[in-house]
Amino acid sequence: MSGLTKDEIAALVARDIPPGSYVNLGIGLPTQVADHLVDGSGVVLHTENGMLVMGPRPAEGEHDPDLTNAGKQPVTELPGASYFDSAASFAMMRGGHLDVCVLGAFQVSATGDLANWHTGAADAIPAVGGAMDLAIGARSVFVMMTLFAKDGSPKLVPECTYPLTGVACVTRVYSDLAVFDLVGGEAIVRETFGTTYDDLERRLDVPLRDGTRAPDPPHPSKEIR
Amino acid sequence: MSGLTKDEIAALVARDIPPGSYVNLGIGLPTQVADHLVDGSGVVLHTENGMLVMGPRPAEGEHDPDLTNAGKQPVTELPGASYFDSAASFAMMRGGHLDVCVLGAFQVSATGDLANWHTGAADAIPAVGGAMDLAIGARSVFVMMTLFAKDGSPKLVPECTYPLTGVACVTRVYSDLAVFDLVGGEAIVRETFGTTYDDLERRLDVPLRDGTRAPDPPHPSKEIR
Amino acid sequence: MSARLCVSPDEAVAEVEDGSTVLIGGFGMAGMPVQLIDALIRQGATGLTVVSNNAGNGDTGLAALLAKGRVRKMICSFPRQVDSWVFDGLYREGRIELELVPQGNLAERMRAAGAGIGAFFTPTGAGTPLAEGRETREIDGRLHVLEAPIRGDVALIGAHRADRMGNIVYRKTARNFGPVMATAARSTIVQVHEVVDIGELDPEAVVTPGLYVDKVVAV
Amino acid sequence: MSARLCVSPDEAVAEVEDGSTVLIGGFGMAGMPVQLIDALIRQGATGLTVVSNNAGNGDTGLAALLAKGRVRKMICSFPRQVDSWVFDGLYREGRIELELVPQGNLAERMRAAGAGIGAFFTPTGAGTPLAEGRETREIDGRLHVLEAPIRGDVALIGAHRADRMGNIVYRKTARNFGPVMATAARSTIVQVHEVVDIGELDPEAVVTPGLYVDKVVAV
Repeated sequence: MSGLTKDEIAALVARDIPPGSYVNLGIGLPTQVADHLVDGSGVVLHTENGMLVMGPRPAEGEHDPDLTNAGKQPVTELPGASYFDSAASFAMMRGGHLDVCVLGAFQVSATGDLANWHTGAADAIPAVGGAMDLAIGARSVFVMMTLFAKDGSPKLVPECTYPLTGVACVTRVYSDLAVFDLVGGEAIVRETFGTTYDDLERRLDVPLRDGTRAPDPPHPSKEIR
Repeated sequence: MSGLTKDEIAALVARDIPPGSYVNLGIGLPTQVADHLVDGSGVVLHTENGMLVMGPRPAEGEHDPDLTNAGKQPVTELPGASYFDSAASFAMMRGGHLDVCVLGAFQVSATGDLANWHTGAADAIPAVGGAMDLAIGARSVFVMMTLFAKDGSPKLVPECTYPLTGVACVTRVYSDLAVFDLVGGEAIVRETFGTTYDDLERRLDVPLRDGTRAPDPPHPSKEIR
Repeated sequence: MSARLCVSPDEAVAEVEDGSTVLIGGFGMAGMPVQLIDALIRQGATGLTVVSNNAGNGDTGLAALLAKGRVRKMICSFPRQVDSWVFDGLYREGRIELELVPQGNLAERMRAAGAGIGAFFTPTGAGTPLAEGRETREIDGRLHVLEAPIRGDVALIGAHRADRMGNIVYRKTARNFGPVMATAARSTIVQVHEVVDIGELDPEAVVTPGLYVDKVVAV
Repeated sequence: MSARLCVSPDEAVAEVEDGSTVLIGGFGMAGMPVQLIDALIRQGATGLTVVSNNAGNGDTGLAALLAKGRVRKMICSFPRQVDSWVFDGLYREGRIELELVPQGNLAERMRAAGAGIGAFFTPTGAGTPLAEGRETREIDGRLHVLEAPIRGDVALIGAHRADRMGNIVYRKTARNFGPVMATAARSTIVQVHEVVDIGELDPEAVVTPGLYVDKVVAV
């Protein structure tokens, strides 16, 4: 039994982003989703440091220090781009204008609570960035994570034990072993990888429902405005 | 005994605006102040429909329908101009970034309350525009008005009887008969025109103080931030 | 979702429903989306609440919509103008409701709707009849009034140029309420003088990014 | 009042006082006003509260100011980075206070300061430790937190070009916090790559009007 690699998870997320969507990819793992977006899908990338229609990493030697993504990595500008200040950028996010954001997570609860900014460890230096704004703002919040931590404990949980990023905000979880839609306090298993619904039910302590035989996974989203 | 004409009041206001100030001139009478601003004073005009460094009325036949002042009259653009939307324009006003605004008034109270948007008459169609934002936002709020209404009643009053525009916001009143600084509930008479302090004291029902022998009138302003 | 290029103002406004709240840009005639309003008149939606700085000038644009009796309520800052006879007549006859809002609150309340602000405290209007009945609070020694967002079902905006992604630039003081209304409506429809190819607008000078724009039509 | 053109960063920061709240632009190094910060280090002001998105990178700019022990408190959203060793060390030794603010609240609280908003309700952070102790309210079925403005005594901003009136344009994502910080400080100081004559900036593309700018210096 083996699940998806991180890159395969990223490909899955990219597949499920509707054409023409405005999307923010969180720093770290979610950034990899960009590599799998098909040309011509019309998916537009937003970066919270103030840009729409962000392009890929520049060629070697063509780094512009004034053009970075939220992870401070060099990026490029595609035709149709626009720049704006941080207040305008976050107004966009907080006002519900992004179709999808993709975030990493330490834990997600079955009710959609997200914990991804702080382990709560006493000596950790806390840093939140734009995670709380994305969590409450985007119409659909997708989480990418491994389903189990290194110590074997599940990361999809009845209630988060790590400090929260947002309450009832995650709509879908992409993991190495399964894709879950979070609806009404239940985790609906949409697809499994190298495992089965029954196995997941044994290993997870959250209300599960078997949705693997449903046709096309819908794209759940909060109605923000 | 004869006081100043409206144009002479406008000239007086223009004289007292410190060089380099950012200024908003209200619609109607205050607009005339612009005609008396000396070239090279560096006074910059703001119009709340979204422009700084506004210039005078264009030459005949050069009207641009996309370039008007707050009174919807055609204006021009001077070098150094900038355009912005209404939210940004009012943020400027409300955030205390204008040095001076000049407004007309139906009544001003000795404590600086302003009434200039509505007579309260039952059949009047009320219209407020940006008056309430300017009243509370500009560092110095100058009022231009005749000191007495057509029926002979004073317009500088103990308490406004017309609906208010703003509370304790007017810092100075320019009238045909005198200039008043409003400080701590008193009206300090700075200059008189065709009348005397004693005469004003007889005709007005507000706490007056004689400041006509003070040297240079200072420029009172609220500390907004 | 990406903006759609429409062939006519009529196509652009086809989905406006009766009873909608319609945000209409413009300060007087500068920035007024006249062709979209004319199409809305032909389309027939009625019982509308219109949010706009003024309440129409002369007999065209917003004034023409009012004259057809399609507007139940105006939310605006400055209805009374030298040429606002259509509104004046309806108001005096009690045939239209008026909510008068200080211009800065009008702009800021729509910004709040677009920016996900639930409510905000402002000193504008404190102690005046326009704040009557509203929650107040003293902050830093100054009386503030709590103001709520104004959301639109539709925004109709007059702008200068768009590219095919819906990025928008305006011209001079015709910009006014366009950018903030574009953020505050569920569906934003923009008429422009010209649609240009993607890449022709300066990314540093785009005022309304395409993200806020649902439909664009050249007039 | 009109902006003043300074001959050096040292002249520009000469009046910063001990104990000031200093807003410092930049997202990482993009938009970081390094020359102004270096001048501030030479000037010597101490006991500062610094508001900036990050808490310094490497050993230059904000990190150098921190290393000198001039900063009592950081208000920021993302102090922990791969190269934030100066801040990390001070924090672990308990030699600097940290107020962590979600990045959108950081921007919006400064906007509120600049725009005369007394306080605002936002859903960001509701139900999380960063909203602990704050007033909350349910609006339209959603929990909101009341947030207060963040004002600066001084703002130090890195931008691209200025004209002699202090109108400012930025470059690409180096714009970030500059425009909002310019509105939120009593004194706004901007370093630019180039000062141009009045009239050379496109009035449609000015991002920070000169009204917000007190001092400009070319570096």
